[in-house]
Amino acid sequence: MSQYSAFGLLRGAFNGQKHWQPAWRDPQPKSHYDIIIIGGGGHGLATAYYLAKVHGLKNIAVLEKGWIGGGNTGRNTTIVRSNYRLKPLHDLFEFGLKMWEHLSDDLNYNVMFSPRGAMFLGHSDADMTKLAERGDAMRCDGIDADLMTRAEVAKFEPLLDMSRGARFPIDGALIQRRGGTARHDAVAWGYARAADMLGVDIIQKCEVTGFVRDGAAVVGVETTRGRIGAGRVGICVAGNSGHVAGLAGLQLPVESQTLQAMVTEGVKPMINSVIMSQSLHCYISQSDKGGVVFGGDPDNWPSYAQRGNSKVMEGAVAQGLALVPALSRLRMVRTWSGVTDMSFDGAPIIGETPVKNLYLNGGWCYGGFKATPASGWTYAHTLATGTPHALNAPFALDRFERGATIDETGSGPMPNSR
Amino acid sequence: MTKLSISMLPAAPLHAFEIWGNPAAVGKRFKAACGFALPALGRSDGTAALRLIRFEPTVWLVEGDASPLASILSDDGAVTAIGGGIVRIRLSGNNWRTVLMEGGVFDAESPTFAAGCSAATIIDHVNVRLHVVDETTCDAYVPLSFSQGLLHFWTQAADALAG
Amino acid sequence: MMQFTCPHCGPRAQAEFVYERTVDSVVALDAPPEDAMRTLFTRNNPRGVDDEIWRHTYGCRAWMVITRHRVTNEISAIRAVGPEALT
Amino acid sequence: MITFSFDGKSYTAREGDTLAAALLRNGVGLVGRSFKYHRPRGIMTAGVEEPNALVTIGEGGRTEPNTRATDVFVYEGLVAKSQNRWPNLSFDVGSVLGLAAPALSAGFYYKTFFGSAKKWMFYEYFIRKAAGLGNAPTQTDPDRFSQRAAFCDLLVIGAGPAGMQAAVEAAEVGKRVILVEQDNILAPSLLRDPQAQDAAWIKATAERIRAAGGRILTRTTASGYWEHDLVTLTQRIAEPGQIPPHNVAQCLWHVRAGHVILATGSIERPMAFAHNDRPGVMLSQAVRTYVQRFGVVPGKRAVIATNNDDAYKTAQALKDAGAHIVAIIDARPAPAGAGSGFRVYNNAVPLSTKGARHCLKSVTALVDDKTVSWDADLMAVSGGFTPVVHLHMQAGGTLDWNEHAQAFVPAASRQNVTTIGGAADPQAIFKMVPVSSPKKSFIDFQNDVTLADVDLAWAEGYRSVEHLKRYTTLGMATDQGKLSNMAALGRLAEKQGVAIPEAGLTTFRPPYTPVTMGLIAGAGAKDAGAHIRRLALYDLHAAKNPIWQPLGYWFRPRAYPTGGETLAQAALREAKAVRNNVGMTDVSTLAKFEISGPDAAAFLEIICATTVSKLAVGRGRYTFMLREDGVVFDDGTVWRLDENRYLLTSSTGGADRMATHISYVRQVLCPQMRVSAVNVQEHYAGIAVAGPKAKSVLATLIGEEPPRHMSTVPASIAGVPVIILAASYSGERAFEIYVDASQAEAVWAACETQVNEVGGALYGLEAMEFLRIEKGHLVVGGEVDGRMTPHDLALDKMLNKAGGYVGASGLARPALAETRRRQLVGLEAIEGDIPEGAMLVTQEGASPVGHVSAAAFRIIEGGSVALGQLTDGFARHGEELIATSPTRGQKARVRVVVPHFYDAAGERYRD
Repeated sequence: MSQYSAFGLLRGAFNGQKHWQPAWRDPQPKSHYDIIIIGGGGHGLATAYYLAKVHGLKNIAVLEKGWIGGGNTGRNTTIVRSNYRLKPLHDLFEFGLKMWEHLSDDLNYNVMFSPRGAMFLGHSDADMTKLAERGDAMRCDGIDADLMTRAEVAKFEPLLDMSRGARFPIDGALIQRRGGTARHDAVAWGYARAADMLGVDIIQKCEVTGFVRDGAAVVGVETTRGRIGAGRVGICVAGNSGHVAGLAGLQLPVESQTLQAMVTEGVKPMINSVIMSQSLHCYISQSDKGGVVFGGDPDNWPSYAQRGNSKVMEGAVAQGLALVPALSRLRMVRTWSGVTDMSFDGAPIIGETPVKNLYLNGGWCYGGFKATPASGWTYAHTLATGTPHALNAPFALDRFERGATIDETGSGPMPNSR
Repeated sequence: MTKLSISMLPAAPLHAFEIWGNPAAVGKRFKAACGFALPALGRSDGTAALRLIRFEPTVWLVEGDASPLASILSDDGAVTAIGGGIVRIRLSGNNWRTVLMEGGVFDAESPTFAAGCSAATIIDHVNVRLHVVDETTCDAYVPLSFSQGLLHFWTQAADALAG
Repeated sequence: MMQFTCPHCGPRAQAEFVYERTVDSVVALDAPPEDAMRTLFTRNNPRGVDDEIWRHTYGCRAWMVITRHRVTNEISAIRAVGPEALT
Repeated sequence: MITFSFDGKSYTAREGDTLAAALLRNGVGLVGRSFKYHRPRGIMTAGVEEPNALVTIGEGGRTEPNTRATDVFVYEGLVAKSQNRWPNLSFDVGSVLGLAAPALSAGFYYKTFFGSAKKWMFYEYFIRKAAGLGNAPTQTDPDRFSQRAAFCDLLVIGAGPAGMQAAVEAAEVGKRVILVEQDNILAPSLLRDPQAQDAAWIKATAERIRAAGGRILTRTTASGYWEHDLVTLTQRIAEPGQIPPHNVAQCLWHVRAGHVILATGSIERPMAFAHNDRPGVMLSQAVRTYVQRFGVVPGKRAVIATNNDDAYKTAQALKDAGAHIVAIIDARPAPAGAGSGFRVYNNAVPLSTKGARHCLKSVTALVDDKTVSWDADLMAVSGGFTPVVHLHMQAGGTLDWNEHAQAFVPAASRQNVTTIGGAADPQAIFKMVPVSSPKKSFIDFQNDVTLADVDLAWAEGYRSVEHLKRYTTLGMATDQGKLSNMAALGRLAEKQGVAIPEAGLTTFRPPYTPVTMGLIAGAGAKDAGAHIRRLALYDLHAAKNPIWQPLGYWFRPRAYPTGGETLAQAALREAKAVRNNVGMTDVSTLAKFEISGPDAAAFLEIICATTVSKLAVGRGRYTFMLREDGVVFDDGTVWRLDENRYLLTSSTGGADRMATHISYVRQVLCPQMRVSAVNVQEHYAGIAVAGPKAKSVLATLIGEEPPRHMSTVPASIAGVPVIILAASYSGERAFEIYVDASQAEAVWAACETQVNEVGGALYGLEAMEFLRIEKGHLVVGGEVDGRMTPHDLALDKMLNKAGGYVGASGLARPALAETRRRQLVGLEAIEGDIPEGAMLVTQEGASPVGHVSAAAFRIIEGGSVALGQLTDGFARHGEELIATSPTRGQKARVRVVVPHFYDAAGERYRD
């Protein structure tokens, strides 16, 4: 298979770009794999890649019910950061952020990771203290975080409303300069291509419809393309975790909710970084094509419909315009929605399940994209060795009933705000 | 079309009249004492001295002299003063219905929402309770803390619509 | 934005309602502790029909159970919850 | 005549012209540059599907970039500018990118620019500058955007003859009807193609609809079809860039309809051939629209390319307007087009165009396997018709394949929607396959996606239609793929060797056409929809010009500086007044609930984790509430006002959450209880009077002996009935006075007079924070952070031993009893001031073992003290730690102590 390079493109300029091969094969499923990953999103494909690359496993399949990267991997706001207050969270996401910094080279696929800064704005002294607390927690654990003054924020993002009379006046920000955005589709495609090169079978249009049990253990899956045996099975279908785990008779501490995002028509560069807020729930960045990407809160009620809600969208846009009034005359051109696993402490679940040979990676709420490399790495470790990696050990499924939740916002056991 | 007039009514004692049991018996006692029946949900009834507007399944908003109500309820309910937290805004004029559609989600333009009707809804993010006094008058019961903002919002909407 | 037929107020915009939790997550006050925590923390979460507790927070403030399909948003039933229904 | 300008040059237009019509009228053919290769582009369509003619309209805060020239009606003084070009439209340096096109194939950026992330950012800088289209305004929008609700029995979208007929019929049988048209006139297609109905019919029908109570909205686009037949309409009140009446530029309608009729028609398709993007190549119906509706003839020598009958009407219209029809290239075999009177070439498909100076010069076609060329300055193309099924699909409807029209048409829907007219039954066409070189055959004009890009994506394995779109960026431009979708599906089907319906289908999501962000935000753009809540006593505070502090949606006085004091100076003065004398503050925002009925105490013992039923009438106590998982989520006080009547207070920040929780427990968990729980947060304004002289101040105010600590009495101040609660948050003897908010001003004034009389002061939240930290009282959102149990906060001794409260089960979870939990501690500075929010570490460089949740100074003696959370903190009293804040470059050495720095024994509460 051809290595990707500028030289390859130049060569293509003289042959009509005819020398490129499919980025991944389209194999028939085998009768048995050592490990089956259910879900061909970024996390599942990354898991397969690290299983092959780091753990040397050869007989791996990724089963995707539709087309790879078609779920939440392709339906997010592409933000990458590790600026969490709680240690288990910032340790996991920081591990991932370090991987992002070399991911394009590692995969030989440009995932366009652009560390142009992820900023949380503060709108009061109380906000600034909370931001300092978060930054201090990160800095003490070796993660970059800096407070910015009002003047620094104004210089960094000139279109923010810096007026004192603003409803949410800007007093400063906490910036993680190593945070930024990446190209979401490229992450799925890059991992798929790299995993395929290492022999992983990526099987699209193959929906899992049930689990094959041998007593207490799972020994395979039923799919729309037949029964496939497996040594271990890893669920990796965030958004649909409840549904797939339900096929194995499991109930999860997860509720599926819709999270929508939107993008404006392309304009020349106006937003330099990723703008978030300590008091508001919207996040704004500008894509390389010039569209201003907007996200907000999830819909706050259960849904598997990949459709947005007008009122929720209006709320998110109102928040964005309160911060960046210059967006007023831009036009929203496209909306999309993902179905997210809202877990009951806002943190993911990666690890064993009560069913032998069955593992779970889910519960990512609306923070999964940025974790893709770390999620894949730790889940691969868990699946290959049968025990969690130190980084994902705190994210065990049984933590809720045990009382060891990792509740970043302290909002408790409801996936909505109460 | 007459221009809509939007104004705050003076503060008045308002009470929540809540029933938790024996509704039929309470209803009977109420009618005997007050001379009119407890209104159904979405309706009001009463006199200038005492008016009850029902916005909730078990709670009536009482406007006027609430002193006889506690004894009517006996052990089947309670009366609680709530008037300090509510501002009454009166919209009078022909197009109050049009103004209420601004920032709203409730069908105030429906012909069935007529005099003596009540409804609780959300307008411009504020929970608002509406009572149709007559075809050209609608009273809104608004939380005190949001009342200035809503008054401004309606005044602005009325001006734009009047044009 | 959906529309729910409130058992007390009739058809109203979803914006007047707040989703609170699923019926299967309601922990009775007298539930044994082990059951209580399992009930609180796990959900059926079906990709289909489920019973949900919503409140007409910006309307009549009443609580209700809405039976809804999570993909099509088809509402098959709404019933009132609370003290003895008053008419 | 209307005057407008384009790129600084002044032109005139006729009333009713779109900008596109006006530009064509003035002979302006070059209007824009494409996104990727900066290719010169003209006007292609006459509608919202326009991919090429994008301009920036308006000035200052009203600037609207990327406006389709076909979708703006010219008004006096309109200012339009071309975009995505430098230094000017006809000489654009960016067009050198076109030379590199062979290397810049679809997805090229995935295959290069490797190296570190910083290196990518270097390349990205240039890519970002080249991308985008227009410039966003930098000034604030001076206009407002309205959002309105509407309800109807029937909503008709599309006011063509079919839509108008449906609307009038329904209106006249008494239905509430709304009729919507995105153009600025009704039945615009009748101006393009005169039919049986005429202008008089339109006028009469519109009048009948209005007379029957129907509402007609023109210049209004149905942009979204949501759940349960909710449709959002975007109404242009003013044109882009135009100063609107009453400052309202647009209106967003949320229409809930009983039934929706879609009479949305269809969009003409282009054809794929080399250099099909050249200015001068237009869609056939668009050409006809310019000729018949606007009286503009876009060319003198026209070639028509078609696969259907409709384009012959264009030929006739052009001929009638004086243009010469050079040739009609008809893909259909003879005798199609015979007898039309034109020079028709059958079995003919376009191959390429040539041009000069951004104008069309000639067209080449393949006719029966032979190449034929004609000189022409206009090419009108009709590749068939794509029904506008967007709204039907947004509503969750499915589609059927119509083989005759080679198009998808609406099928079943789970919502109450019907499609009529051309959108349901498109014209038949002849199926044709592109034969020309794929490299310059554009299918997505704005994003410069060619057939070759589709082929490359296919070869590289991006074979699902979604992969194809994402890899090539097809359909991602501002025209949302209205012209490109079917061409791409056709090519994909060809590659797969299947019929189009088997190749796949993309989903349409809102919006149908791009929607202005300000309109989506509506009134919320100004304050994020988060209205400030105004205190009952706002005017009295404002008169003193305090420093305000946000708390949730409230703004409360933080301090009342006098004589040039800083915040810190004012707060310290105010706090000292409380410690030494007396202070008063506004506590109105606290959550308050009145709980009445025979079961009130039992109900409160479910809500509160402490006992309540033992309270005597007239007494109160501190209490706290747990979430169902056992974590503390709020605290406050509970007072027995009467035999069966209690007042419960809790935190301001948690007020709404607590109100919902109380209602949930009441209505869902305990429906049988005889209790009424009423939220009286806003009913009562609250005034706290605290300090050694508070008792004497109160005595003067109420004319009797004030209640002892944690007792309550009804009283009267300034003739107004009040409730006095003897409670303290500051650590001093203190009272909270609750009064009907509508009468609070008089009570506040009376209190202030008395406080001033004895030399006391007003105090704000900052002083309150100093006082409570020194005393060691908790605050929700600080020490009570949603992660701490009663044990962690040393509240466990107060738990109701009988259980039965919400959260009792949660507390039994095993991990909550394990060691290594964070626990509440006090911190005393040994060296330096303790930074609030700082991390607690055992030594430099170590991972934190806790943090500082609140920091202050001892009010009288000075010295930095703080409250914090520390792993196994209860067992670490006396230990030395470092409180470090790397983000602020601050640190302090601290000693772990008991979290009470002031009057731990509570002696100051005693009289």
